[in-house]
Amino acid sequence: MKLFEYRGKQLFQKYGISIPKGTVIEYEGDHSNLFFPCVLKAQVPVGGRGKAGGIQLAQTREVAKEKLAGIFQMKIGGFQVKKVLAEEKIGVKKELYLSYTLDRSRRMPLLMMSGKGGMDIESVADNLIFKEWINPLIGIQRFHIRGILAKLELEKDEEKKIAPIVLKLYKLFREYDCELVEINPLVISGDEQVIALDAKVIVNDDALYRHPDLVAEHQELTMLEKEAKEKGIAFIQLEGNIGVIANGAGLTMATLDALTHYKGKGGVFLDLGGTDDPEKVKQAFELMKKAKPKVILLNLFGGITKCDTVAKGVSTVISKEGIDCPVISRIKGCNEEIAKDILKDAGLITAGSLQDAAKRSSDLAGW
Amino acid sequence: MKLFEYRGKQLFQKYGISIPKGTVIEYEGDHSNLFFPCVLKAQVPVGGRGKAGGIQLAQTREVAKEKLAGIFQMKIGGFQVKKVLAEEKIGVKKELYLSYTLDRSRRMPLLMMSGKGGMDIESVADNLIFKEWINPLIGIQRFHIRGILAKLELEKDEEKKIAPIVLKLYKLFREYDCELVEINPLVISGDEQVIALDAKVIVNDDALYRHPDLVAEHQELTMLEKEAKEKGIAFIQLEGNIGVIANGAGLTMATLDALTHYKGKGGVFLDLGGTDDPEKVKQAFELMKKAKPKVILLNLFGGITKCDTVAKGVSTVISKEGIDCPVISRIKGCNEEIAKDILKDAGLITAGSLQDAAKRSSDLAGW
Amino acid sequence: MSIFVDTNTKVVVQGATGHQGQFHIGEMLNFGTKVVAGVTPGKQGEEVHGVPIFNTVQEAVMETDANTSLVLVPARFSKDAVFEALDAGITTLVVITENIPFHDAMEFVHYAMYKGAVVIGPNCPGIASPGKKAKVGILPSGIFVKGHVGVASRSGTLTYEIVNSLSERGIGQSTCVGLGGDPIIGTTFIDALNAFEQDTETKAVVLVGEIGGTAEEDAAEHITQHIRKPVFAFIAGRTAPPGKRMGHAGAIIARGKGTAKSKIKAFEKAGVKLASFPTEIADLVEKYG
Amino acid sequence: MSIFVDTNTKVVVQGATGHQGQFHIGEMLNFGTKVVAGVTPGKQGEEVHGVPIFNTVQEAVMETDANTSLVLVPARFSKDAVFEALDAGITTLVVITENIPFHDAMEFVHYAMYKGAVVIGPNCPGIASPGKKAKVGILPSGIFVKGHVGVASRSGTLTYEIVNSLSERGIGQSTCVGLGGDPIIGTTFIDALNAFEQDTETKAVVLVGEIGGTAEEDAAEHITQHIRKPVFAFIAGRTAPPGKRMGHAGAIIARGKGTAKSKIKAFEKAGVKLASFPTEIADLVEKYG
Repeated sequence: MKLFEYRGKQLFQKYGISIPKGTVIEYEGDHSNLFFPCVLKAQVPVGGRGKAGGIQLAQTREVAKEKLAGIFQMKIGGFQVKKVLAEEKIGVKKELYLSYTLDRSRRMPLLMMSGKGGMDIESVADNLIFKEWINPLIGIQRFHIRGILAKLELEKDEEKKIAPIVLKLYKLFREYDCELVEINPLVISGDEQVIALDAKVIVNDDALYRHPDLVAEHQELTMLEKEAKEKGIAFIQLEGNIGVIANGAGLTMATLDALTHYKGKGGVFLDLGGTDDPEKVKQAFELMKKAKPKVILLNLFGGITKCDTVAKGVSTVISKEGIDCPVISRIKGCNEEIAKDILKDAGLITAGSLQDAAKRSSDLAGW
Repeated sequence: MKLFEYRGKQLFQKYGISIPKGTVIEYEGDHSNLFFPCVLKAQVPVGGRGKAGGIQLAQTREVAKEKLAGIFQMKIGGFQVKKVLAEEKIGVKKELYLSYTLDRSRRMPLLMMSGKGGMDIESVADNLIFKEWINPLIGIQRFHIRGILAKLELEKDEEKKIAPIVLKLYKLFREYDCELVEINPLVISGDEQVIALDAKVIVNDDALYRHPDLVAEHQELTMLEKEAKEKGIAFIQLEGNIGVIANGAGLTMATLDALTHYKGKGGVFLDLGGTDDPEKVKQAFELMKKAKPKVILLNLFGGITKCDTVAKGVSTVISKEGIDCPVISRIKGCNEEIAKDILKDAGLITAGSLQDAAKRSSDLAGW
Repeated sequence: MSIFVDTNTKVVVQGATGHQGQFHIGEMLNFGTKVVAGVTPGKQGEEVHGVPIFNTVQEAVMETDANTSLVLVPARFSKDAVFEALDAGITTLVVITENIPFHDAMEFVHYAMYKGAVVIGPNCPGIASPGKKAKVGILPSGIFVKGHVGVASRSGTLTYEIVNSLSERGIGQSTCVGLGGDPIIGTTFIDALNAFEQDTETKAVVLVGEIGGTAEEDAAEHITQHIRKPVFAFIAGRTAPPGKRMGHAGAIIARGKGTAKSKIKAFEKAGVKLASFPTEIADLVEKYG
Repeated sequence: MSIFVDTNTKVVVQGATGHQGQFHIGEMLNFGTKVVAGVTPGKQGEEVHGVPIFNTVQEAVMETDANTSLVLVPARFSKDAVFEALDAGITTLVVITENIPFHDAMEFVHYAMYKGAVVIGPNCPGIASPGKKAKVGILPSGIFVKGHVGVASRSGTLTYEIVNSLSERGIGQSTCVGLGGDPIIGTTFIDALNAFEQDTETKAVVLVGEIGGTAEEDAAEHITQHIRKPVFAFIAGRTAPPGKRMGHAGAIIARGKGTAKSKIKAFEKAGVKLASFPTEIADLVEKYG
């Protein structure tokens, strides 16, 4: 779960990492706590808001009102701005980059720092990004911090002030089960304070149960994706118009890929996973219908999930509610024949192979 | 550092481990907080106080006054009673044993539990003591607790109440850098509470700097041993009358052993360690004089510690303050000849071998 | 031979008495696997399909000499279960459970290294060697045929599909190992490749990859340097947009890393033959010989 | 051969620029040891006896291929120093520092196992192999003579005395290793015995034990089962009373365990020849041949 900047900063504060003085504006007319000058920052779960005009400076209340009105109108990366963070303006002496992520290859937290803060880290040259791997059996140690800070060519005094931040951020990262915590930029201010100007915090969804203080918000999801998440269904909305249902994430992805091969474009990714519960299949299919795809492609390989279970779930929905788009199915594996019969009875088109099914779906969708 | 029972119980309380209601009596006339009936427990840093009469029940204030007067007169295991813990009497349903120690062979904390609480654990049959080793890389886990409790044949309900105590005691053990924490007995009371009736806590001296809340008291040391500790000298008072000074713990022990071989008896163990500082040698020798041995045996093997440095330190003290007991020395290694000359000038007897020195010291001490 | 499991494999199932545990103990026994024990705290003395249940893994190991554990316990108890198995001396662990917090997985993966043990998973379907009649996991038994192709995969069903199409063509498998769909897994493509390279029974290797992370890129580099056997691959997720988790926690293009394009390019450079559709793997292997 | 150190040993000294560090770098160089680097944070670019100083062990290892570390840093920084060395790829560590908290030592000893590294100490004088001109530690150089007796000891000076008396009789040493006087140490008598048993240069082993713990009893049992070379021993502390720490943190009879009597009995049962006085070891070895 990606936290909004202001929520991430609340966690920073909890761990003793300094942040700019600020206030969260919940709606356009909420000006009471404003101070001037201030920086108005749109709270959206995506990057690039600066370029999109989501960050603006206001010197007076007049200007702030006008700018807030504008920002609350914005959609950035597809997300309507619903909250704005107003912060004091910090005089910047140096900008640094500081983050912890997971290194999947080494199976360890990775600490990264750079003297080039304030820009997209992917655009910073590799030799200007310094790395320390934190073995999970020992956690962060003084030598990690000492080692990475020595490479940043800071003043001794700056090192002393930054070292505790590096330590505290690791604690936050570990204790809140984060996938990512990033401060970009971490600034040394004109008056020699070390302040986190931005906050990017992504908490591992699977560990949210350990953090009841974090209300699951999932700002980055669409309405249907949120509904699916609540129901425990892997459901993702994409740009295209063909809805794909399959069992297993890999198989679902492979089905989407097959569509692309035939110039079709997936609009929904719906993975039934390992369920063999007709009720869950029914819920999933209903969700698919709500996404209003032009064609639905059902691709099953039956194992633990039996083909007929899925077929029954699908046909129940169709017979009850009808369906206003063609459904192409490709069925293989456990109880394949029973399933095919059920689906034929429900009026579905059955294809012989994934290639065949993908081609027909793409043609029907007419992309 | 061995904590007094009442101090250990304060730590238990801090970690949420229930203890009997109680009050510490600082001197004989300190009756104001007493309640009745109560158990009066002499606070001494050694075991066996029960047999010595250091634990007594008082039903009334009258009786308590009388018994307190008695207890404050006691010396138990050589230690004058200076504090008494008065506690409520707990109705006991079951007595258990629970401890964490260091397993030196496996280099891990060892959790031990037994259904035979309340007696000296060394007298409990091995097959009634259950063990779990806690790997320091992972710390205590649920499975350790589940595993050991399953063997104790407790009621499900009792298991549920005891499990958190096992966890909390580990936390105390680890966070306070303990060598030992022991609850014997841990009782299930008549009203189904789990209560620590006793507390034995030994904190690793070398980690005391991490625990500023624990004032170094070292109740188990003699006055001279405390003085030595403050000066950073390894000094131990023993039962005999020969003072042994050597450099290195192993060599000092071996010197004591050699005395025993010749029917002598060591009265002081003084290890100069790896010092090559004449001032420290002087302090050590002064300390030795304060212990008033009948004979002093000085055994040196010079390496990093040079023989002449020690010789100089010793002769300085003797020439300044004199010495009222014979000093036998045996010198070997780096700058041996210079050292022998210095010591001969100071009137010391030099022996050719450890055996020779030990024999002559033992004869002089006339044990 | 085979990899990670063989005729000496003796399985203890952690989480044996639940619905999933009972079902898969039966399936594994039918496959021929030596399932020797189950563990469910408080159920010592019970049996599942004749397999004795113990309170602790330690007791199970002492009584049955189990050396391999199948972990089916819920996510929030999995770290504890893996630690328990490792401390009890289990040397191969197959962790089926999904939704295990990543930090938990990192800890137990490294603790397993300390113990010199192999962890397969988490969030994986397990491992099966048809020739050795050893299946530790939840893979459907019917799809396997004994043979000489080694399969290592980050996905489940997709792999069944591929294995099934191999079997339908008469191309049998030495061992099929599901590595798991999480970002943090114990056994990687590189580990599986090394094992297959050593395995005299394996003549060719099929890798089933997907978007997310750099496991395929790492594997490609490793293949160039250390693997002499032919390698075939399929990569799922060519059309996945960045920032979306495609069903698996590990299948996500994050911060510009983990695209199918980069993986395909790396494999091509390493001489790995790539399939465009899952069942095309069988065509490629057949053509190869 | 020799144990734990040899002609390939390249030493980095952690805590190189302090008084102790400077002195012992000189002594080790004089012994012939390849001291290739020192580490003191903030002193990169300096030199001690011509040995370059680095900020971190990682940089030292990258620049000099150091494989062995001598840890001389103060007790409260030692755990960090050991972790740093292990993560930098150091495979043999000699920890001289005393007064390291036991829990710190337990953690780094097990982390070293995870890394497959050898830790000698803490609270030890180090290790010396006169034949290989390799000394890592603070043992006095002058006492050693090249030869075939392996010495492993829990004490410092007492060992110098014993080694010196061997040398005076013309009995040389293959390797002399001080294991340390703490209750928690990385390399035990058993580890040293196994290494000496494998070492073709070692013909006999001398163990110098003391009261506290059961290291000698464990060793005795191990000797009976696995060690074919003759073993000689001296045990210090026969007259130590229970509950007193005899100078070393590890030399304490606690809870009825660790008496000299029990150790002597165990060694006698294992056929180990015991000396009553330190220098008597030389008599016993000489008599043996």
